[in-house]
Amino acid sequence: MSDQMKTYPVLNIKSHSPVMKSFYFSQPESDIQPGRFFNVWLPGVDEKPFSVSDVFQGIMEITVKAVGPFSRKMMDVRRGDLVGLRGPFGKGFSHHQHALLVGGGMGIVPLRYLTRLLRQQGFYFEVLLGGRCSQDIPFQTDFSEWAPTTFVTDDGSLGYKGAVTDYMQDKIRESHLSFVYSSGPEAMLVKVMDLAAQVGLDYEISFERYMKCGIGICGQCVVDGSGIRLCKEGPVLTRQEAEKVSEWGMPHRDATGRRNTR
Amino acid sequence: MSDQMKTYPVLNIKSHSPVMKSFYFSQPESDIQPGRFFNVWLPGVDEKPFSVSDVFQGIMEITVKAVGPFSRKMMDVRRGDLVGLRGPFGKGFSHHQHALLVGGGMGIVPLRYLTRLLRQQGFYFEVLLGGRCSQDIPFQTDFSEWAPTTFVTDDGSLGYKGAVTDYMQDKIRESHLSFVYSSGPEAMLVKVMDLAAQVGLDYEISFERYMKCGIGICGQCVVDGSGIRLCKEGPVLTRQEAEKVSEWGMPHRDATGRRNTR
Amino acid sequence: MDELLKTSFLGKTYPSPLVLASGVLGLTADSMKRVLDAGAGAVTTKSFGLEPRKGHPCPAILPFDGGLLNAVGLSNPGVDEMVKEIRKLREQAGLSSGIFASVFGRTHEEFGEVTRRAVESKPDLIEVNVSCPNVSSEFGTPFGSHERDVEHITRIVKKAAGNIPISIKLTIHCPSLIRMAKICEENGADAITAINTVGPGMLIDTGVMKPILAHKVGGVSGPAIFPLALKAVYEICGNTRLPVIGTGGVRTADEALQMIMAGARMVGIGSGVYYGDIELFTHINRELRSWMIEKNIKNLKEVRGIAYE
Amino acid sequence: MDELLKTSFLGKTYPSPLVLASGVLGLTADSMKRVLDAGAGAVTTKSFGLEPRKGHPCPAILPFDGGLLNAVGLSNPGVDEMVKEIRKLREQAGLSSGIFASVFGRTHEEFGEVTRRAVESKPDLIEVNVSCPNVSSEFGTPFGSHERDVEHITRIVKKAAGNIPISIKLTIHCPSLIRMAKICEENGADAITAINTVGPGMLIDTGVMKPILAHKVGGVSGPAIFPLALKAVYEICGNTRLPVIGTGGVRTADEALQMIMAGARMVGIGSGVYYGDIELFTHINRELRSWMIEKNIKNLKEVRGIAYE
Ligand SMILES: Cc1cc2nc3c(=O)[nH]c(=O)nc-3n(C[C@H](O)[C@H](O)[C@H](O)COP(=O)(O)OP(=O)(O)OC[C@H]3O[C@@H](n4cnc5c(N)ncnc54)[C@H](O)[C@@H]3O)c2cc1C
Ligand SMILES: Cc1cc2nc3c(=O)[nH]c(=O)nc-3n(C[C@H](O)[C@H](O)[C@H](O)COP(=O)(O)OP(=O)(O)OC[C@H]3O[C@@H](n4cnc5c(N)ncnc54)[C@H](O)[C@@H]3O)c2cc1C
Ligand SMILES: Cc1cc2nc3c(=O)[nH]c(=O)nc-3n(C[C@H](O)[C@H](O)[C@H](O)COP(=O)(O)O)c2cc1C
Ligand SMILES: Cc1cc2nc3c(=O)[nH]c(=O)nc-3n(C[C@H](O)[C@H](O)[C@H](O)COP(=O)(O)O)c2cc1C
Ligand code: FES
Ligand code: FES
Repeated sequence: MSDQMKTYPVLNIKSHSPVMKSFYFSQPESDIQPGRFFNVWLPGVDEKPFSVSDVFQGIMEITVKAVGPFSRKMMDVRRGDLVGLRGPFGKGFSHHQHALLVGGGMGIVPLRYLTRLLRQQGFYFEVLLGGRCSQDIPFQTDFSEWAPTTFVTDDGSLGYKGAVTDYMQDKIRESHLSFVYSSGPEAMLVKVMDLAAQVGLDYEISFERYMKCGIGICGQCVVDGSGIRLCKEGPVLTRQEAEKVSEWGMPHRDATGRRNTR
Repeated sequence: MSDQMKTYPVLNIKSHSPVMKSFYFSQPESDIQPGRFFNVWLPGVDEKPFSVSDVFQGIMEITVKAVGPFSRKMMDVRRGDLVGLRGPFGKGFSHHQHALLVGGGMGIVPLRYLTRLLRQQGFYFEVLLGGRCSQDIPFQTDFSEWAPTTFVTDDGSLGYKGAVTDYMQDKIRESHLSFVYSSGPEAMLVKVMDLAAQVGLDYEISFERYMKCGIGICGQCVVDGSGIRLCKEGPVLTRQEAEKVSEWGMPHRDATGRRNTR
Repeated sequence: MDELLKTSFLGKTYPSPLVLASGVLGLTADSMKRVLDAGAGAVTTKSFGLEPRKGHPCPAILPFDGGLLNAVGLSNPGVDEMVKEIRKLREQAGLSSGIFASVFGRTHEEFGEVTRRAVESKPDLIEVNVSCPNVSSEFGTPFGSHERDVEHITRIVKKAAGNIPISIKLTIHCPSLIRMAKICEENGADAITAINTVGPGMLIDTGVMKPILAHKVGGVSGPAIFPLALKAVYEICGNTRLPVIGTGGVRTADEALQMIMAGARMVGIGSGVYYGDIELFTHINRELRSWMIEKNIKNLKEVRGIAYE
Repeated sequence: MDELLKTSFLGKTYPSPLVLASGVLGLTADSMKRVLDAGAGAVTTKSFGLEPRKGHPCPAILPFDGGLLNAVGLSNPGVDEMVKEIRKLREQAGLSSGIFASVFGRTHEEFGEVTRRAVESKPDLIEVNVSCPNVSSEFGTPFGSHERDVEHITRIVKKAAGNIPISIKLTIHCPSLIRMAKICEENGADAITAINTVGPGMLIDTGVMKPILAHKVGGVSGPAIFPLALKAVYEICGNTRLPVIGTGGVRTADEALQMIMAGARMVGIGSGVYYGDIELFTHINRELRSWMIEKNIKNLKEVRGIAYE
């Protein structure tokens, strides 16, 4: 069973920036949809959730940005090292025609794999990606080759200067885009939901919460207003599901289960 | 799993004699071959192995003769009572053309069900059944209707007087019979093996030993000379298997694991 | 309320004998509400203490072929936060719904202190987790293994709980479970919850050749422990008069019935959520109902403890 | 002898680290011979005592989803018969094959008496079953739960065994397994076998509403107890210098490796025979060999105890 721990050798590593790397493994399970995630175990360190950034010809890729103790340790992982993988967990994106993909920061990761699959199906879609700077945005060439892609950065080092959501409104007014996929920082996602709702568009959005078990029992990732477990019914929620949740934009619960700022 | 305990209501009961009854259950499992057996649990009493005497239209029959504490208690079982059944255990008879079925005493039981299946396949076969007296031989009408059947009793109350093995030699000399099935008291089986070997006939014989687990782990039913477990590789053995065993005709091991008479 | 399944327990009546066990989906009001909606007669909160605790690093919950290992390490947001969540749940779910608050302490006195604070949220029951095997390296072996500790904690919590009933949650890892249950009874416990996880146990990854759980060892739950839990319930129910919440490895209506026939008043389900998800409560309720109708049983108390001789 | 798998244990060398655990197929010479032929490095007899015992009525062995329950009740043909079977096995299987004789007694002294008689058959090891949970109603709780009993029995058996090494078979149901193992070490044990069955546990048939086992309760073995056994082995190996026969729930080469990485010298397999039949020994040997070749490991001692930190 994929919920049980198994270790896999790292087949290859690719650096995107000094603080961002992709790791390649032979594909552990067949049923990997974009948006679903794996718990990644670094023996002796910890185990944390990471989206799948690609599956291609039996090789699975995950992409990690160093933001804290665990992800920094990931930067030291070498080819051949054994890493534990459990998953795929959760619910991923479904396939829709004429979509706009809106990604921010590491939220870009699951959209990368989604892009491959939408393209395989011959669907038309456009992509809007944002980050603090150019270095923050992985897979630039892939996205640009695969679909009409707009980049937006805080510092203007790539594409437009500003926030992705500034450019989203124009895009979704274009009549040929009828669906939104989004993934990124929650402040951005809250705006995306708003904008989509304004023009009555349907969407699927991937959210993040602190996760412990990944298998729907510890209760750590449950969001208020719904009882939805993001590790099980999420991380990708439909518009209907996402609108039930009352805590978007609020401080997240930490490892104790408390909301950070109370 | 059929190794786990499940209780079934007795659907019907048929008396063959004051000390022999058949019990009917809805068929617990599909893979029941003649010669395979069930462990029958009488709650509060004990659990003992019994062959399947018939499976017909989703109803399974077992046939019990009162010989001791457990089987006597079985005579008190009423329609609707719940009885535990685990199985089918062990290896049964395979199907051969032109066979002679030689049964003695309660060894007749598995041959009854075998008869149904051989007939269904349109095979020619003959039957030779023995017992102390007529009452000792169940299913007389069925056997007689289904195949050329010869009865032999110690007291002559049915068919010939004598022992089945006295009549077996003639039968197997008849060229159209080329295989022997047998089941019954071990003294008889030893003779059957001898006689079959004399004319070079192949056979399958069902043996009985004290059994505890039925699932091949307690070691109670292992026969010397081979390590064969009668609950798992048996109770039906091929000629090749049976000839390896060195203890036929010796006193059986009892519940302690000791041979009775040492 | 469902006439067939309604279950009276310590003066209240619940719509089902099924209880969500502590530690599973019990962190927030909305999470527990969802389980009540699915058909649980009551829900137990995650065990909480005085202060927030992060618990152990991950992997902390690990499925294996026979069940689950867990070494969550009593991570919890602390009594203040949990009191808020319990109040919120009470508001959302109404007075008739069953809310059990599970408490633990690092010292005997802390058990009393947490209980005093927990009663502010007016749970139906204070469940006293003396038996978590995951914190032994910090606290020594669990209190639940020692008769003196259990005796003392029971008295302290009983006093602190005022008129809210208390249930002591026991482990099989003690010299005599029957004696332990009697000690609870004699010292004022109103009920017993049996059992907590077993072990702890360990699993090793043969690739990296190290224990998998960050805490190395974790308590065993799920199918693996069902016969152990059933036997514990049978023993306790046969030897005390306390109502028992029978918990451990239940995944099916048949197993829930076995617990009841062994004497359980209510049936706890924790790891079952992993095997049958939240709808497990709905399914088991439905199957219990069908079974009762078929056997012409009007209330489960007709078969409660019937296996005991 | 297989160079990869050969395992030295108490001065002898066996062709595989796998041992048939006591109570499974261990009644007769021919039965054990078959298991040796399938690839076991050694076989352990069914535990035997002074007199023949019928044991409990059936059902005595009961599969459930997580493993097996058994309450065989130490049925055995008695020491006289078993000495004959061990001798016969020695003749058939040769001097190099591993034969472990498992003994039990109803009193401390009986352990000594049975051992004295058992050594006549020259087994490689006397395994001392102080921990069977199936006979507790007759003998009180198993000796293996009490440090004084284990201490005393170890000394008595050690003396009675002469120059044949002894292994004490432990249960997890004792106040401290580490302390128990140290007591064995200090009192002359040459090895430890860990673990015996867990519990006991119970299963109830909801049709007849009664416990299924004739003895009502039985010890749990198989997959359910693997993490408990592994943790026990890890603890004992980390805290004593005694070689350990790691037993409990092993069904796969990966699990056998986990036992070895936790420190086990040999790996016992009992219930595994139910899951993988007698060929399980052949399969696990083959997979262990492939794994070693792949990892370029010349002898399992290179990874023995490697998980311990
Ligand atoms: C479904 C999901 C998919 C993710 N996909 C990716 C991805 O593809 N690439 C990537 O770089 N990151 C991804 N993350 C985030 C990643 O899990 C965190 O960056 C990582 O856990 C940080 O751990 P740390 O020790 O390095 O940092 P910390 O200093 O511990 O934390 C940094 C941030 O990560 C969050 N975080 C820490 N632990 C967890 C946890 N157990 N569960 C969720 N969030 C946590 C913290 O709340 C904080 O916001 C994903 C998270 C989730 C929930
Ligand atoms: C594979 C197999 C199939 C059988 N099929 C039938 C059948 O179809 N009909 C039938 O009436 N009988 C059958 N028997 C025999 C039946 O199991 C015994 O008659 C029954 O166990 C007797 O138990 P008791 O308590 O009535 O008698 P007891 O007084 O205990 O014993 C009477 C005889 O039965 C034998 N016996 C007792 N217990 C067992 C046991 N656990 N395993 C095997 N033998 C035992 C004794 O050795 C003795 O020979 C079969 C036995 C086996 C092994
Ligand atoms: C992930 C997890 C966390 C748990 N946390 C707690 C806890 O905080 N307090 C407690 O008393 N029991 C806790 N338990 C034990 C369960 O409440 C229950 O007693 C045990 O798991 C046996 O039941 P089950 O097999 O139905 O899970 C936890 C169990 C699991 C699996
Ligand atoms: C049917 C059965 C009978 C057993 N009989 C004995 C016994 O006589 N003596 C003993 O020391 N252990 C006995 N055991 C325990 C096993 O030797 C072993 O310690 C335990 O079952 C755990 O290992 P396993 O999971 O591989 O079976 C028995 C186990 C089973 C399943
Ligand atoms: S992470 Fe445990 S329930 Fe979602
Ligand atoms: S009856 Fe147990 S091995 Fe055959």
